[in-house]
Amino acid sequence: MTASPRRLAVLSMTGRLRRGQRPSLDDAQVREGLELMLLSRLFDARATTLQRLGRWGVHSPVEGQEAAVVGACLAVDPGRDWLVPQYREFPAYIHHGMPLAGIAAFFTGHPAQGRIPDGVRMLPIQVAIAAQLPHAAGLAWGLRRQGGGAVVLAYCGDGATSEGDFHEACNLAGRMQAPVVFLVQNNGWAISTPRSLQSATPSLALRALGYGFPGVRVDGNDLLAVHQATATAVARARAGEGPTLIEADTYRYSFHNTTDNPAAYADPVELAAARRQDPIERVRRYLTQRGAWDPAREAAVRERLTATLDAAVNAAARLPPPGPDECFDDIYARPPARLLRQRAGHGAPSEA
Amino acid sequence: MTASPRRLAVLSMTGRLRRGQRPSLDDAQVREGLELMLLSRLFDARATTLQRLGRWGVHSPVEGQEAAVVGACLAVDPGRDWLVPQYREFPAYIHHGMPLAGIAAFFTGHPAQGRIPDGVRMLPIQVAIAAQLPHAAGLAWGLRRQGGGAVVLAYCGDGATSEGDFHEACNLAGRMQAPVVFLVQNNGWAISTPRSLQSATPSLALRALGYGFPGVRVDGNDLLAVHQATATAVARARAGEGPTLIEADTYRYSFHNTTDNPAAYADPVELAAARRQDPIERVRRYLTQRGAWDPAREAAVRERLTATLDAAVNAAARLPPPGPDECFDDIYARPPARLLRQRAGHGAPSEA
Amino acid sequence: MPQMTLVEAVRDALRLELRRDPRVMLLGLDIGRLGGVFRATDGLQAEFGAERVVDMPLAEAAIVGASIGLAVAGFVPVAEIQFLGFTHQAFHQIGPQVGRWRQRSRGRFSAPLVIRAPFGGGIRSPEFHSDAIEAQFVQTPGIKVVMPASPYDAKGLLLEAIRDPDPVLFCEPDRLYRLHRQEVPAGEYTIPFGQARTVREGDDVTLVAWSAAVELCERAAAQLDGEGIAATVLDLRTLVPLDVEGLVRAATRTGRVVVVHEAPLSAGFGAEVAATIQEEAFFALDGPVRRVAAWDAPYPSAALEASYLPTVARVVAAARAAVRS
Amino acid sequence: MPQMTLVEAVRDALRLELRRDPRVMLLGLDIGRLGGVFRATDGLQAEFGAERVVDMPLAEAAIVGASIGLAVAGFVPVAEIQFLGFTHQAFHQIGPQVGRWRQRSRGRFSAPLVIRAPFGGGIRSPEFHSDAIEAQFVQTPGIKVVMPASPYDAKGLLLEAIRDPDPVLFCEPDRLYRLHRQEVPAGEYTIPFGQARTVREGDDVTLVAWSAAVELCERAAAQLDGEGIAATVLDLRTLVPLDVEGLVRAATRTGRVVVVHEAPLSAGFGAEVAATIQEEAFFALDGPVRRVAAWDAPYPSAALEASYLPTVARVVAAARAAVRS
Ligand SMILES: Cc1ncc(C[n+]2csc(CCOP(=O)(O)OP(=O)(O)O)c2C)c(N)n1
Ligand SMILES: Cc1ncc(C[n+]2csc(CCOP(=O)(O)OP(=O)(O)O)c2C)c(N)n1
Ligand SMILES: [Mg+2]
Ligand SMILES: [Mg+2]
Repeated sequence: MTASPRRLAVLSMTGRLRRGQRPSLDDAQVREGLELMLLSRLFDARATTLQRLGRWGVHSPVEGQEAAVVGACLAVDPGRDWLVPQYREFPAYIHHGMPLAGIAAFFTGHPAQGRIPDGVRMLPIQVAIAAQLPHAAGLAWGLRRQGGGAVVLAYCGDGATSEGDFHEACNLAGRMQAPVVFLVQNNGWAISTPRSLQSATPSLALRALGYGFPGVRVDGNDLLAVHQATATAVARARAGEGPTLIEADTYRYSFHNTTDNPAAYADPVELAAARRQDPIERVRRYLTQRGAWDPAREAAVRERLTATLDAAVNAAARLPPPGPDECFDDIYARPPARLLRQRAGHGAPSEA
Repeated sequence: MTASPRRLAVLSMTGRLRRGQRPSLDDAQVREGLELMLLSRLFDARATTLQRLGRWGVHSPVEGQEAAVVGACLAVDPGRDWLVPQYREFPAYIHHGMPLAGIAAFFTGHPAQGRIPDGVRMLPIQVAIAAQLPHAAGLAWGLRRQGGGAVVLAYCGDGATSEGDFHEACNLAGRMQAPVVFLVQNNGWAISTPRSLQSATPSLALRALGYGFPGVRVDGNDLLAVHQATATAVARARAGEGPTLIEADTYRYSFHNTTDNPAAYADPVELAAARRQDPIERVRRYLTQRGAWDPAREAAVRERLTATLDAAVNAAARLPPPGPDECFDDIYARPPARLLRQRAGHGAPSEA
Repeated sequence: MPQMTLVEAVRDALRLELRRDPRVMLLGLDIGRLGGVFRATDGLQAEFGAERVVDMPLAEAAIVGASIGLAVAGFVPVAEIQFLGFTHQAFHQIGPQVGRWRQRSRGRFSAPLVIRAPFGGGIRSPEFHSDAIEAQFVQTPGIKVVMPASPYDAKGLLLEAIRDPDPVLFCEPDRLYRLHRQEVPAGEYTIPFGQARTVREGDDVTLVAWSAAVELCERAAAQLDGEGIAATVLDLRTLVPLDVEGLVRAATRTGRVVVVHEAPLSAGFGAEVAATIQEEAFFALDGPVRRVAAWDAPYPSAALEASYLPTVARVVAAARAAVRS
Repeated sequence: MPQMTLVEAVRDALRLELRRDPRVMLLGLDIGRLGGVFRATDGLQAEFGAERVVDMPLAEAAIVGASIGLAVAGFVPVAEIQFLGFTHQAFHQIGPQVGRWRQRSRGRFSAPLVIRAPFGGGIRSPEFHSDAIEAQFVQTPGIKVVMPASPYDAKGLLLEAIRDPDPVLFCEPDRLYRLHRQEVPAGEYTIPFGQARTVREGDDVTLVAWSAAVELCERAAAQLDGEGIAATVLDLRTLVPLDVEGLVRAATRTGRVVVVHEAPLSAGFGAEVAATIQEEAFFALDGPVRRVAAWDAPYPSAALEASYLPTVARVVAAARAAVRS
């Protein structure tokens, strides 16, 4: 049996370039990445607080996985490429052009939640695990048919790789040489189910062989490693060489979502070990060592991000409550008469 | 990317043992295999004729794939192990204890079709592609929990490997270290869809890596190769070491089933080449060279098999036609009152 | 006007749309070189190429799921699921994904795709091939459900379906594929959704059906005619949208209604028809809306089809009982 | 007698069966150490071990499909699908496989398994978590469909379901999981399938419901009482088998019926109830059977739940209209 593929790593724990590695991002780009990662962590904290206060709905924090999300999305071009989310990729949505206020509206349970502005090349978040992957394969296939070199970046989790949809999508993408990058965030958990109970395979990246395209494993807490692997995959896809599967090994610091109770199942020792590999801290050290970051700058950035976040949260809170009719909106382009009648009467025929 | 795994082959085209190979079956066992293969081909011809005459239902011939089916089933013990069919494994059902008359009854469309005698460790044939594989994984998992070393042999086709069920079943089997052998008959086609359009992977056996168990590729027209690979996999499973995936490369000589028209899509040159690798002829030569087979023996065997077949076909034809009520049978152990009422009145309430 | 069978009418519609609109593409199992297991797409790959008429891997959820993605890219996918029974393998991509695509994106995205699927009993098919599961799709809002019963309707409704901006499940009765020929215009025409077709008129009883059951009702009506019972036969054509007005009109006219379908009785779409009619036209009814359906049993093996499916005799008996009441 | 919430009653039933019958095993997502996302299996893995209470890979079709295989091996699997909406991912393993297992094998094999699934709206869950798709399983014969509405019933019906030799879909209303406590016997007891429960009696109108809608109807009935309208509330408990006699009895007594459910109107199980009542008790009805249901729209986002789901006000209005007619 083939052993697990070597895990690509670029940065050491202390934020130094590993021997023989060169950064695939310049300092300004890494700084952009760090800002997204910081925003993400601020957002997690805010969303959790607001959920606890009953003002926001269920939230799935990115905490601990920021490098895996951001490293990948920095490798695609929001002006050209498509992003296909699962749900745990908040900073990628921002990078791809989704307004923070729209995301905040989503969390208030407001029906405007899913509206992605025209021109933002992103599909709605997907609650049904792995269901977005066949969409991503079809979208990438369609983009290939159109020419133009656009690429799809599709995210999912380690749990998602057990679903039939993961398989069917990967196989189709391989068969169609579709320009798609499947980015698996292996965060160690699917709710309470550890990666070890999800599959006996030593690495999810090995799956790619069975679909006829490359599988790559990266240190998912290493922004530069994730970026490098994704950039390589994106270049391949743009060149018409088809999909790549990337397994980014990372760790979920917090609960699965705000309804979860990890105390029932998670191992504090394992968590403490993971926290020592913090993806943000590593980038902070890297930039600091290069003279491109310092506490003052961080304080300024945090202040700016917090203000942005405040504004978005407040805007969402000020949204007029949806009208009762809005549950009839956007179902059909040409709604059946019966639905129009239900809307008009707000009552089944019996109640008219 | 890993290249396709080496293809295990034991017999040469002329039926000689390849260098360094030893037969995993003695001559008497190979003869048993050859008889099953001959019966299978007689059955294909008969079923096709009867279908053309309108007396039998749709039939999917095994022709060309006899070594892949028989080599595998000879490696399991009908008195202990379970067989999980798709639908193109006729001789395996016979070997596992299914009476020929029962199979004949199946083809007359008689409702007794699916009845597998008590004690025959076989699931009903499965028309929904790949749907049997999660059953096989669950059954094997259950057998492991019970101890006793029983093993499951599950068949499917190359097309089936594209279904989500294939993936979910393999992954579960790996996770549970379930004693199951997944035998993929890669016969080059899923109806009219060639293997090349099914997946970009160079070998379906590579899929196993992604589930954490061995994948093996064999010359599926080589009875001894298929047997050897399956026997190894069965031994592994019995020893508690979990599943194996075997890809047996073979070729479908004939139509997908009796409603199909391969003239529309199949390549006669490819077919002619495949026919030159006939699995039966190879075994015939092997045994003849060892002095264990000759034309007189073959004639006698054919006569006996034909008589058996005649008897089964006639028995099925003599079955009393099913009563109109039989469509209510065997739905529930404790049928709902409404169904009983439908049965009693043979009419919906309206018609009572 | 050319004479066409139902399957020829389907093929004709597909060809016209492939010619008219470069965004249209077909995808499914064996639809290319083979031309589909019923030959509905015969010759189309040769005419339009393997990029527009695509043989897919054996994975129904991927066929439907990829269609959503193709639609986002700007294509108009017409997916074939080899038999309606195998939409079950794609169920999670149909109702929860296709049906909610517009809602989830708040109108940003639509899913202007068609899922074609042959189905229905009476031709001794293997298991699952006959399953009439249309009602399940009516319980998943966001999808239109179209059930043609004649060559003319098949073509006009399929052209409408491909042009409709909403997702459409288009169920083709395989028993009728080659049963009759009918005059079908050679060019383009569409039949609007939600308008039932009055197949024949009569004052005594209304037989409501869709798809292959319409043919059954026509035969039953002919027999009832011989007994002096004049039946209206109403072909719903589409279950979503449902022609509630058409149902009420016919029920009001005849006062007696029998609904006929091939699916099992319980929670079949006949229940919706009966419930709707009695809700909307209760005081015009002379008696209950009656249902003739398959039993609450899975589709049986070939030798038992005849005693499982609704028959002319059962429809006639129900109509007689209705008229007597 | 102990007081239990509905989710505690479910847990109690599971524990009793795991103790009583060594063949019983639980499998599902996160049911082990976490004890399930609603804690329905809390503590059971600790008591019975990880071989009998099994955390599964994230693959619904494998959970259901493996249950069939486990049943063949002699186990009695109780599978949890995390939310009923995700049975769609396993749909092809439920209706066409579980539901036909006995028929396909001509009685050689049975599928004595239970599929448990929480569902229902009103608790601001994410997409799919609220979907009430029970009618779709009624259209797939071979499966029994059980919909408890109270702690007492949940325990008795679940014990019955596990012991029933047929496959059972057991839908648990998550909105009611912790809403009320009720006296529930500590030991074993079973409630037979197919017998509706009369929750309260009244002569003016019958409100028919199942699962969480029963609670809604109780509130509506209380309000109607204040207006001088006496309502019977009938809890169907099981959709398959359906208590046709119980429906006819109540309809005959009150002459007016309102069916209430959380699923969309069209082809919801309310249609079956209405169709059946008017078929079986037409001349006892004073007016049409009315339906109060969700709209023919996908379940909306949290902020719109209240205007999507049936409300007490809508039930009361329908009952009033029925009584006036
Ligand atoms: C089809 C489906 N099944 C079950 C669920 C319930 N569920 C929500 S999140 C989750 C775990 C997902 O794990 P993973 O894919 O690793 O993503 P992560 O949450 O770790 O980012 C589950 C089982 C679901 N949303 N969809
Ligand atoms: C789920 C499902 N989809 C489609 C079909 C229709 N169908 C019947 S056989 C077949 C091809 C199967 O190919 P393969 O798995 O290679 O097996 P083979 O027939 O070659 O033995 C298809 C698509 C089916 N029976 N089940
Ligand atoms: Mg995860
Ligand atoms: Mg094949």
